[in-house]
Amino acid sequence: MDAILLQILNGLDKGGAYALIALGLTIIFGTLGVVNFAHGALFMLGAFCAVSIKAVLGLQKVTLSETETTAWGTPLEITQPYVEVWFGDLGATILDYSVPVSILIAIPVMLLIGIIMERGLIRYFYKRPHAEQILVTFGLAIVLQEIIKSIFGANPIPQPAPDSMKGMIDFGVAIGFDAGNVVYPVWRLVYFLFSLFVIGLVFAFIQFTTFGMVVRAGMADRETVGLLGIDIDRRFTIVFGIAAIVAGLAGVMYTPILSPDYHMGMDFLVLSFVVVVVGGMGSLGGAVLAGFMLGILQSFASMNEVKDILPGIDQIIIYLIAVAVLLLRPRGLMGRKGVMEG
Amino acid sequence: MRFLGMNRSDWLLFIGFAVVTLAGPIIFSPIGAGYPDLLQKFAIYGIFALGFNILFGLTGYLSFGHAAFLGVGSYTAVWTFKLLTMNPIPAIIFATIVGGLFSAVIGFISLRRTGIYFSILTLAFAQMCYNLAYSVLTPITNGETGLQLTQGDPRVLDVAFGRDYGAVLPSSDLFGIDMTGYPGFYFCGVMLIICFFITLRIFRSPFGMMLRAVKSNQNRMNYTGLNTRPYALTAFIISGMFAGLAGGLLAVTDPLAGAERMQWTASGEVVLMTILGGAGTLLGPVIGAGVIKYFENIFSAFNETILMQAYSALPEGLQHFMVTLSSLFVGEGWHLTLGALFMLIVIFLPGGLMEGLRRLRNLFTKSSGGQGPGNSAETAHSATPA
Amino acid sequence: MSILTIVDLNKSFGGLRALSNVNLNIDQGSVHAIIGPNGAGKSTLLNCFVGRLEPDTGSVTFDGTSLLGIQPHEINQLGVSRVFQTPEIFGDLSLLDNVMIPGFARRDGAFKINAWNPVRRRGPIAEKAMEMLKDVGLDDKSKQIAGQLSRGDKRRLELAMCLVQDPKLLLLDEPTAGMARADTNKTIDLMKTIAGRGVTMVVIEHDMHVVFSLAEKISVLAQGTVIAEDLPEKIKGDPRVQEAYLGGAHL
Amino acid sequence: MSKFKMNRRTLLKGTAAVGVGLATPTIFTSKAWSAGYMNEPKGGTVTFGFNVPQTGAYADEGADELRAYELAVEHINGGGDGGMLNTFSSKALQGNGVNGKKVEFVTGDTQTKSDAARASAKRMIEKDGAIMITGGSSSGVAIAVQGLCQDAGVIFMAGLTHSNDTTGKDKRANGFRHFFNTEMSGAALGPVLKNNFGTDRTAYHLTADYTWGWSQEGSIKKYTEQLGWKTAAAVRTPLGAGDFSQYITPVLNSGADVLVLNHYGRDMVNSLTQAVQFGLRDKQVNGKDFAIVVPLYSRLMAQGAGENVKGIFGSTNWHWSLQDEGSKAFVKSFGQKYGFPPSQAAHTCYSQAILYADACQRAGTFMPSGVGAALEDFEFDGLGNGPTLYRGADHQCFKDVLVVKGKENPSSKFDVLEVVEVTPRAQVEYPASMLGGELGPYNNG
Repeated sequence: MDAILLQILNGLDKGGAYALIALGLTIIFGTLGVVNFAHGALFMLGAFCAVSIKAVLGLQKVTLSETETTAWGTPLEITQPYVEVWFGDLGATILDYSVPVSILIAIPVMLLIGIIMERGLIRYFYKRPHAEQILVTFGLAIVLQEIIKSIFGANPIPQPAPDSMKGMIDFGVAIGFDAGNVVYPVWRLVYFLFSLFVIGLVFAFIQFTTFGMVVRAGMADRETVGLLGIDIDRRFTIVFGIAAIVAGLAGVMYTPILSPDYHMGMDFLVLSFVVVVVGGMGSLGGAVLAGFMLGILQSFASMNEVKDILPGIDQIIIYLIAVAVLLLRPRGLMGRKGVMEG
Repeated sequence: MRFLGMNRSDWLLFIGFAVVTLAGPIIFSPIGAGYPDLLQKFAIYGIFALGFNILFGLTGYLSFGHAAFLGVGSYTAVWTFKLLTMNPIPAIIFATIVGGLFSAVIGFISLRRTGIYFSILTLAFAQMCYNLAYSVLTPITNGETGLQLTQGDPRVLDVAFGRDYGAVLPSSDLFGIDMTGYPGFYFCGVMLIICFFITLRIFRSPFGMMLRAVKSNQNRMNYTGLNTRPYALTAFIISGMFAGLAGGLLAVTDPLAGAERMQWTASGEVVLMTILGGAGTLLGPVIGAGVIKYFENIFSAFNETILMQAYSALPEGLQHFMVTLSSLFVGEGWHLTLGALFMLIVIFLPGGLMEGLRRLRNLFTKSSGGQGPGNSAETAHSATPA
Repeated sequence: MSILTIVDLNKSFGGLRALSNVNLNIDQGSVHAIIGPNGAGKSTLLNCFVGRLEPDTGSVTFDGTSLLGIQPHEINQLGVSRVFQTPEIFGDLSLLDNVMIPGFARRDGAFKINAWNPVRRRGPIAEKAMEMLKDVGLDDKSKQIAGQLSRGDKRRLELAMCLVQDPKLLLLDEPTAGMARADTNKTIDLMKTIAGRGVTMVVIEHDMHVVFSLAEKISVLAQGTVIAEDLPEKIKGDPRVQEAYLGGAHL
Repeated sequence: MSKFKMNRRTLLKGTAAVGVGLATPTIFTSKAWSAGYMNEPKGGTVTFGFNVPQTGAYADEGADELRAYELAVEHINGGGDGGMLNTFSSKALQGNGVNGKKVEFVTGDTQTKSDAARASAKRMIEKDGAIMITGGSSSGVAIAVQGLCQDAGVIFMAGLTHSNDTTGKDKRANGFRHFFNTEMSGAALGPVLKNNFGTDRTAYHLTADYTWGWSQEGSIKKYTEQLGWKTAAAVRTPLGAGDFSQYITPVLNSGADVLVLNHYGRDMVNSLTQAVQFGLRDKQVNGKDFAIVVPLYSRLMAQGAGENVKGIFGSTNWHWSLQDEGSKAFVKSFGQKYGFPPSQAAHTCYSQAILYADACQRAGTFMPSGVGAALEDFEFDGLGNGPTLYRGADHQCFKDVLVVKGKENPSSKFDVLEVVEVTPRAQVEYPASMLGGELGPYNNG
């Protein structure tokens, strides 16, 4: 019982990440009609926003030691972050909170990246065949990740959560289990709540604003919206920017769970596509539902009890579910007819 | 003029293709690609892409799981070597058949859906194959290490014919001709030529016309009395068999089969080869395969020392600058070049490299009446891939 | 003798009754028009003939075979061809290919792997296709890509694609909609020629000029039921028809 | 047999000639088909092939390997400060190249994929005329390339490969490994674990689901169970799983008090980071402090796990903080050239290049059988691991193994590990027959 509870919890934060990436992907599908293979790269760029911001905050004042030397004979460099030199303890706190702080900066940065991508490249591909969209965005994804690699290297870069969020919550005690049996890291809870918050924001935005109304209309029938005389180009740009922000924020907040490296976008790309398709192309609710569903089922499939009966099931569960869903429900859980079937 | 039902320009195309293929070692050596392994890869991935193009280029079904058939072909071939004989003929026959069987099963299920749903289904099947081959199926696939020959393999047919390889590990040989090096390339090259011939026949046949119709308008096909699913499935199986053959040939020239051959990135690679060269064209996929393999093997090999030599004529400061700049794109940065190339091609040449060639040709032959003489099959090629 | 018999056909979408108890007989060799105001169920009816929709109850019998529960391509192979309201053609193939494909479908059936011999540009199928293109006046464009044609030409191409199959029954869904008057007249002449060859035709049409130039019999559909079925001249004066079309205001 | 082989080669030449026709005269002058041995150097230079991952997850390790190789070539050719050549017990190399020939090198990208690695190695052999292939950062690739070099008839000097199979089940005559293996990791870690955690422990294994992971799991199980430890469970995790939480949470209630992470590279970084997040490092089970063990440490990768490595035990082949003369010379030479200390991957690759060059010099030839004979049962010292034996029976180096621990108070970002114990070579030796496999004869191409 406690094992199952734990796996549900595990599924929630994983599902949160899947849902956030898939959400942006499906918005782009639905409104712009673009298959964006660079969406994983946006997630990765978000994560590297956090890395860069920590690097900037952590810019160090270097003094050469007069007495000590390194193992290879040069004088030892003594370093101290400038924020600490300037602000003392406050600086140390800012550094400690670099991941949450990154969110504030990642929003404009990702919006800018999204706008540049859309204006500079994606908009020329609205009417092009899906295969060409895939190729060009895939090329872009490779270029972006290689640029990141040449700047930051290939190894993962640790991004610890703030000290105050490193601990765990003992859920079990609250509902009658022994202490220490059902625990959940604070940061993962933060991530889950954060993802709910962002999903809620996106939904509210699309549901309750006039801008969102156009987006919804666009997802229902792209042709007609073009005829309404609305400046659809500008709105598409903003839609892409929003999708970029959502993916980027998912990346920023995920860094304490998964040390970012340049390749992480590709790893999430395939998964998020599966999530989008299982949820139903162009369906926001479907993406979120499928994200959490796959996250939780993946967690269950990884339990020893399950693996004993079906060896290797944890490796293929996501794909197995995708196949089953697509065969039983041709357009995914909540997809509509005619979207992306051509 | 017709011979075997094919007109003169098709025969010229075919003979030209065969000559270029067989003369590969000379033609490609000035650009540093005239060594056996890369030539073999050109031929093998050419076959893979040709087959993929029959599915994607003609019917428009974008499969993201074709690497699975390549991998299955390789495993089959290595097992044939281990159990039966080191002769490559049975190995490639079995590889083609098993590739076909796998594609029949996966195709039958996946073709129940169209568009991106079809793509994701094929992707899911291929990823399952890959993940299982890497881990749980290790007794059959030897997992990460890859399936290799051992001295203790039974090789019953070789034993029956008194063939003894002694204490060394055998390599595949065609009645005494070792399938490594140039002979290996010629074996693959001949296979490529045969496959090209088959593809050419399919392209020009009523069947090929039906496949183009599948891509163009399935609704109309149905109301025209044609059953689209078996056409698409046949194309899927043919391309699966090509992939199986390519996988078998990989094992013939190098008897090792690794699981990563089946990963989605490998499936993506063949998609890129096809689109890069020009989906739906005859030559495009082979050219695309060559370009990508060339980048992978030659661009990745440039290191700083080589760059320093290349720019040695420049003054030292500029030399260092140029070396630093260039090294972003070669050596460990070869992926960057590849990514940028994809973008440039799609943005400026949506029909792939073949469209570039066509534009060049039109540039030089503007006076000769533009599009007039092209028959319908030719013009169908110029349609953008969807 | 009736070639297509429809008995008590019913079809609902959700709560909406699109067809209720439709009975219809199409005589062999006749040109039968189905008219009616927008939303009367004309296209729904046609869709039930070709397997695009499955009726809730009732029967559709063509030449002694029930058309219910079988695939569109099987229905076509029985000899039923259809021209759509928005032309369904192979947009990125040449006109000649567009017409040859139905030719192959007629010769080889629903599926045949005919992958070794090249398409013969001078064989019987190509010749017949050219003939059909000539009939619809598109023979000079046979090498063009079909997607580049004007809308009217696309409709004529689609007609050629149906005719090349020598259908027993030809279903036409607003064959002249959106055409200029001159084109419409050409189409009418063409269809008269076809009718002269003994092909049974069912035409759905809004343009009364077309209907009355062609039809030998007219059924009027309103709100999912056949309210009148008679010879053209009788239909013209039928008050029920005027009521259905004009809401009686004009009376 | 050798007679048949001769015949076969003649036949081969003949077919090649027929096949290519008159058009390719180069084929007859190509090194690949000349008599003697594969790629026998004819001019004043000899070419080494450095096959390292330049793209993919191990690209940083590959880059470090490449730096080490360039340094080694510089030293062999007499450039730089000579590095470990000065401390190396064999003084055969004179700083004028090898056998009077200047060393040149070509590079290639393994992509950490067997296929790509073999293609890259083949290019170096067929096109660039490489006499020896070296490098790599994973066992699958090492075994694949080793098999290729055996077939092609060149020597393979393995880079970073830790699986037993490289010099066990899949060993080849033409292949040599300087790096240690999972068996040695287990043997070295055993006593240290006993001293630190006692004999009454229950271990829970998380194992990367591929051959190296299983090999590592087997070795650690074997040596910890000898101590009296119990194994609660050994769970296989998919390679590149990213989020390991679903595998970590069952540990909480399993009753185990030690978690063994048989992961390497990114998997190690992620699983360790996440295990610490779930509080396992600070947990108490059965009145004992919970412990995490990472059997194979890589300093480069440990940096990726940041402060999470603190206090975590593991083993490593070499570490830059070692104070013997060889290590000091190497760190100085590398650090001055590149500005940071070398990784264990760099060290093993540097050593392999030096050992190969030295063996060629001593043998007076580059012929694989001759070089191999010079390497077999070669005893040396001064390359940073103490007195070392290149065992002839399986082409595996035997040397001291380092047991390390994540440092509590690192002085720099490179200073993440501290050496807890240097396990003497005698303690990690095992009979060559134990791991099976056959070397077979040398192939000279």
